[in-house]
Amino acid sequence: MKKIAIQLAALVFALVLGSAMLDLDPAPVDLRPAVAAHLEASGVAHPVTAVLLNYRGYDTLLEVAVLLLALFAILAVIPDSQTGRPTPAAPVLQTLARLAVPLMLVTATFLLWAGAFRPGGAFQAGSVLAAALVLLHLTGLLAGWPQPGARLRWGLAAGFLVFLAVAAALLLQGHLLQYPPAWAGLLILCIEFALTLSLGLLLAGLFLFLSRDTEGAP
Amino acid sequence: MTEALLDPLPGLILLPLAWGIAAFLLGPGRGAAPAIVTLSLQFLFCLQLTHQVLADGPATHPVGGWGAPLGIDLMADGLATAMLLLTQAVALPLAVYARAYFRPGAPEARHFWPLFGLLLAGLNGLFLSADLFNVYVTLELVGLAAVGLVAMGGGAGQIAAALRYLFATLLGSGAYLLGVALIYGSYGSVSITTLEPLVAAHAPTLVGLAGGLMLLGLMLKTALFPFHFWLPPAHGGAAAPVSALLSALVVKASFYLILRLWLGPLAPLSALHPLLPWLPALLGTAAIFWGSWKAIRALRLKMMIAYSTVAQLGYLFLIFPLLGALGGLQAGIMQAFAHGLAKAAMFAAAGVLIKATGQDTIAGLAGAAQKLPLTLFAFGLAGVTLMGLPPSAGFLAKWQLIEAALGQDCWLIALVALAGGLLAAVYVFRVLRQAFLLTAPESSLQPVPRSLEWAAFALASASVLLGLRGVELMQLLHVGWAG
Amino acid sequence: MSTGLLFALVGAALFPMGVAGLLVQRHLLRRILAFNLMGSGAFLILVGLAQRQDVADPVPQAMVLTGIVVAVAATALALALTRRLYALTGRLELPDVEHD
Amino acid sequence: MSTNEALLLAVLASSFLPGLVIFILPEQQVALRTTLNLLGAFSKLGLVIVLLAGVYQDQTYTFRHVVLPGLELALKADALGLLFITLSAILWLLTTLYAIGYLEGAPHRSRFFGFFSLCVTATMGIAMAGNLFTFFIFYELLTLSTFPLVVHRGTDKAMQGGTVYLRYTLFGGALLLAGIVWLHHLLGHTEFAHAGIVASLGAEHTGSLKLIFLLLIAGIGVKAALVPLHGWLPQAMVAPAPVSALLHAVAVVKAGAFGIARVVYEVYGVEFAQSLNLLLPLALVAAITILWGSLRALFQDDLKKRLAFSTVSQVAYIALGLALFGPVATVGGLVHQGIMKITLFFCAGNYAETLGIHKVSEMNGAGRRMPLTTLAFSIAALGMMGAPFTAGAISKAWLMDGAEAAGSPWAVWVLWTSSLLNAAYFLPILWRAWFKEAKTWPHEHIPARGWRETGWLLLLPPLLTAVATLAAGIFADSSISPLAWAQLITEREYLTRQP
Repeated sequence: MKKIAIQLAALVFALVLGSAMLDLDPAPVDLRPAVAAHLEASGVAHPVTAVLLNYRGYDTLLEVAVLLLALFAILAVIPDSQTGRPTPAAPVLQTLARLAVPLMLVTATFLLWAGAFRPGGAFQAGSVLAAALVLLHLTGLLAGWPQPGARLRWGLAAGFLVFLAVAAALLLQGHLLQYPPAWAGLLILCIEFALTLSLGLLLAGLFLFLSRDTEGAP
Repeated sequence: MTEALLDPLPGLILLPLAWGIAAFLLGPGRGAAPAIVTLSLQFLFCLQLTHQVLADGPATHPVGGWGAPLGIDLMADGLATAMLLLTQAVALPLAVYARAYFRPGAPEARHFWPLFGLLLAGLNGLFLSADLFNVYVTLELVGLAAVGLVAMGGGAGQIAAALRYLFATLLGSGAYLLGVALIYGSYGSVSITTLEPLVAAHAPTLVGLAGGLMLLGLMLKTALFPFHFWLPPAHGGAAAPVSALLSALVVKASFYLILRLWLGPLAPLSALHPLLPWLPALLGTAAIFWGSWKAIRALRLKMMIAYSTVAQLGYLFLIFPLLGALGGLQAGIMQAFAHGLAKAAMFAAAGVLIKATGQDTIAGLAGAAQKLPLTLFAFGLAGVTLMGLPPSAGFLAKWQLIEAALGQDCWLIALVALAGGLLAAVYVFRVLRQAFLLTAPESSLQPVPRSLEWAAFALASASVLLGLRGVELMQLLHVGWAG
Repeated sequence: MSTGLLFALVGAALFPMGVAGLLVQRHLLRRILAFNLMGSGAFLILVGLAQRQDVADPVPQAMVLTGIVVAVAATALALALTRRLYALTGRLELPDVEHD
Repeated sequence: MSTNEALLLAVLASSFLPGLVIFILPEQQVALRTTLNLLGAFSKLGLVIVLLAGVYQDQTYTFRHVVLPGLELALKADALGLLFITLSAILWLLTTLYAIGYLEGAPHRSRFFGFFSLCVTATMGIAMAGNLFTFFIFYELLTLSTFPLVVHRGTDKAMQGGTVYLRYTLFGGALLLAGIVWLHHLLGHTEFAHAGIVASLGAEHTGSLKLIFLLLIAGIGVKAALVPLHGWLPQAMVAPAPVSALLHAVAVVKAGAFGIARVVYEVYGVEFAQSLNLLLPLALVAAITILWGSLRALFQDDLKKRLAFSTVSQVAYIALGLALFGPVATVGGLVHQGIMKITLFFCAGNYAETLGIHKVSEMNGAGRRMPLTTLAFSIAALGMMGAPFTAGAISKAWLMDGAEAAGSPWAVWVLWTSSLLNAAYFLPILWRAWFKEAKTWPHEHIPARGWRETGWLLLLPPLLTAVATLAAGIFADSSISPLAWAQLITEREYLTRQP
């Protein structure tokens, strides 16, 4: 009964929402001209990247913090378990993985570099990096991670640290994350590079830290 | 040049991010000292900001130097500054408390400090943000940090509570996000200052829908009755410092947003129908009675306090029909301060009692209370604030609420406020009377660090002392008040 | 009808489905999926509605990228907690709220 | 801050600060605790004497502190307040001595004396409050700090008594708060002023003002134990004797009576209250309380309960006087009754502590075993009946005169009836104590030593107050008697408005 009521309400809501969308005037504010006008000064050629790392770079800073936060929360929950290496996969798969990983690294580098002027960037590059690590793990070539040691912690935090340091240092310009146009490109590249590494580790970590957790019910 | 480094607006966001991440780098269980030092600095920043806002009016900081609507603005008016002040004032003593509470190397506290740091960054960022989408990111930062803190203990009950909390908070922020999407679609901007005149000029149905979604989502996150189901297990089940943080601050963050939207961009919508403001007030009333009733019936101490939070949050929503005048807002914020400080103190005191006796039942306190007079005193003072008895911030809040209600001919609200105070007395005295019962001297009490007791006491005293001097806080709320 | 608006309408269908799923389903994995459905709906609306004249707008696109990462983080946390709960209790459902 | 402002705060601090320190003192620190207690009590008495001298020379003492915009904490020392302050300060000193003797070796003494000091602070605050807001703050503080004393023993019965006490007082507090905020909303302030402050409001507020009066009197009436709000007082008698003596005979109930005085004289003003027809109902309630309390006292076997119902009845004398005949009769009564009632409670405590006597029926022969205590008891009891040469005679005479002058013969009738009832419930006690044969006592704790029938700390306070009872009666004409001070109050503040 309750189920049906909820589903009915959802349906009604969808219809109301959809019909309200249909009679909508054009938006009074259009940010596209502003985005284009300042693209020169933003340090990157691709508008989405410009929004992501310059105009609304503050959002991105906090978003990386959210990702780190999820990792902290996961680390806080998982127990210290001892088992390490997963069962190795079939040799064919392992060979394929060994072949794929270098290619993925190249792809990640390309995506990072491409972000400045076409779709791509740190997040995409980082995900490919993470996928490579997960692939290695699934084929039994990389052990699941225990609670991180100092080196891994620095690796996980590096991207955020660089971002935070740049943001703080740019306060000297007068405002948080206010890139000087001349330096914007270089600084954003630095941030993206560090972010790619850390995001790769972070996203992989979301998988690999969990893989040690005991399976099944006690 | 260096002046910019001392600007409190970005400072209040960067500092907690920095110490949060530093704590992570230092390793599991570490990071208390940098946290406490930096928190003191944040507190000073806050005082400076208060001074600045009182002297020069609202402060803004365009991040990236772009300015809204292209960039994101940070903005501190009186309301935001007040919330920041409350946040740092509660967080600092709780940091001292948590440092003593978690044994070094305790597995359940491995990542408390990083989570705490990011939680505070999220809260400060949320209060300062003048951009609806940025608010969404801070909202998630706060929500996920809170869930992580609840889950931190690692027990099955805590994990289940954390999951329930997670789903609730995700549903809430999802509804909020959809609202933001609809608003961006309608107006092409998410900057609060840009939106205000636009909504006033023209609000299509879709915006009304957006407003409803955002408010509903935020009410779920504030645990307003009947959306409170997730709160008691989460707040009642977490470690004491965590419960204190969540009850005192986290639920206030989404309440603040409701207020900010209601008074800001959604003001033209909330004025559409005279009965609209009565809806939150009605739910608030129900929350007061239901929460108090459950608190009166609770067997476990922390459950009792958690249900009391449900009830006390109800008062915050009583002010909505009164927001036509500044008095209503002042009453609400005074109540937020009173409850924030007192509830933090009460959870802290409960943590001491539970640590000492090793059990979490109200009946089991009888022996402990007599051995820990300072803690009991802190609990009592916090209780005085919750009951709204003088002298305390809770009393001033009740006074202001009743007076604002009488001023606008809302008799019912005055009656509810009075009745709620009496109900609070019932559950507070249920605990306090344990202290006076005749019991065999309990010898098996665990020793507790003194700093735990003093931190609880400091918070409780603050909630009482604010009741003797609320002028500055009230003046602060004048700044940026549009009505 | 423009492609953008079509996206938005699909979003308008997905979001309520996600919400209903979150409320109705009891299996935790289904609820996590439902949450992602809900998120996707919101993202589609965010991008689609802004581009209903079929001119690309980079601002909502960037916002959605941010939103996706946030959703990934939340999903990861939810999955981790679900696994933990399963390891501890052997169940993939939340217990009923205890009435204490 | 001027000296005059500081003096008011010092009066509060002289009990508040020792109280705080005593809370954190370990139980075994008897000497230090006693020193602090006495230091506080003596310094308060000293400060009060300075205040008295100042007020006599027409100095003004005020202290103001802004709490919220438009809301001020205000303290002042006027003649009316000082009467109450002086009474409380003196009786606090005596009761502290008594309590030190009474609680020797009992558990939780730090807690006891800590809250005891807070109570006194709250009482002082009530007496010095300059507006209703301040009055309410201290009024609720008194509720909060007396609860731990009522339940001090921790028995089930004590807990029950405490719960009943809280139920009445917190509910009363809520009514009072509603009335005060309402008034503040109408007027913008709640300052006490000699002619009252509400008369300036227009006729359209008459209905509201009547309702506010009801709320205020009902709220304060709980503490003044007006029927039907008196139910807590007999229940609260489970408290240790010093608590019953100071708090339930003096501080709490008199705070209620004092509050009624402030509301009638300084918020509404007698004439205005009269014009709203508010005083006659108050007088009727008071009259009912007088008779009901006396009647119930007649049937109590428990000694403290009999005294409690007697208190219910006696406090209403003050309310009756306030409503009908102006301050002298009533204000003097505040002091006289306080002294006599505390004597009775001290003595009741002595009987219980020394011989284990809790009931009237166990009193046979107590006078021979404890002659000094019984002598003090007899003096106070006779005073209560209004016997000549006691303070009670003076109060009653003034009340009767007032009743005649006010043209309320029914009030005279009420007063006579009550006197007869007083005699009916006190005389049997005296008869049993002096003239009946002794049997064995329920539980003898303290053996007689030489002329001393009990510990000297227990014996001294009732003897002193009994002497004071006589002195106030015999030297009523002297310039330092309570009565003289009451006349001063009248001359200064109410002369123009005396009916």
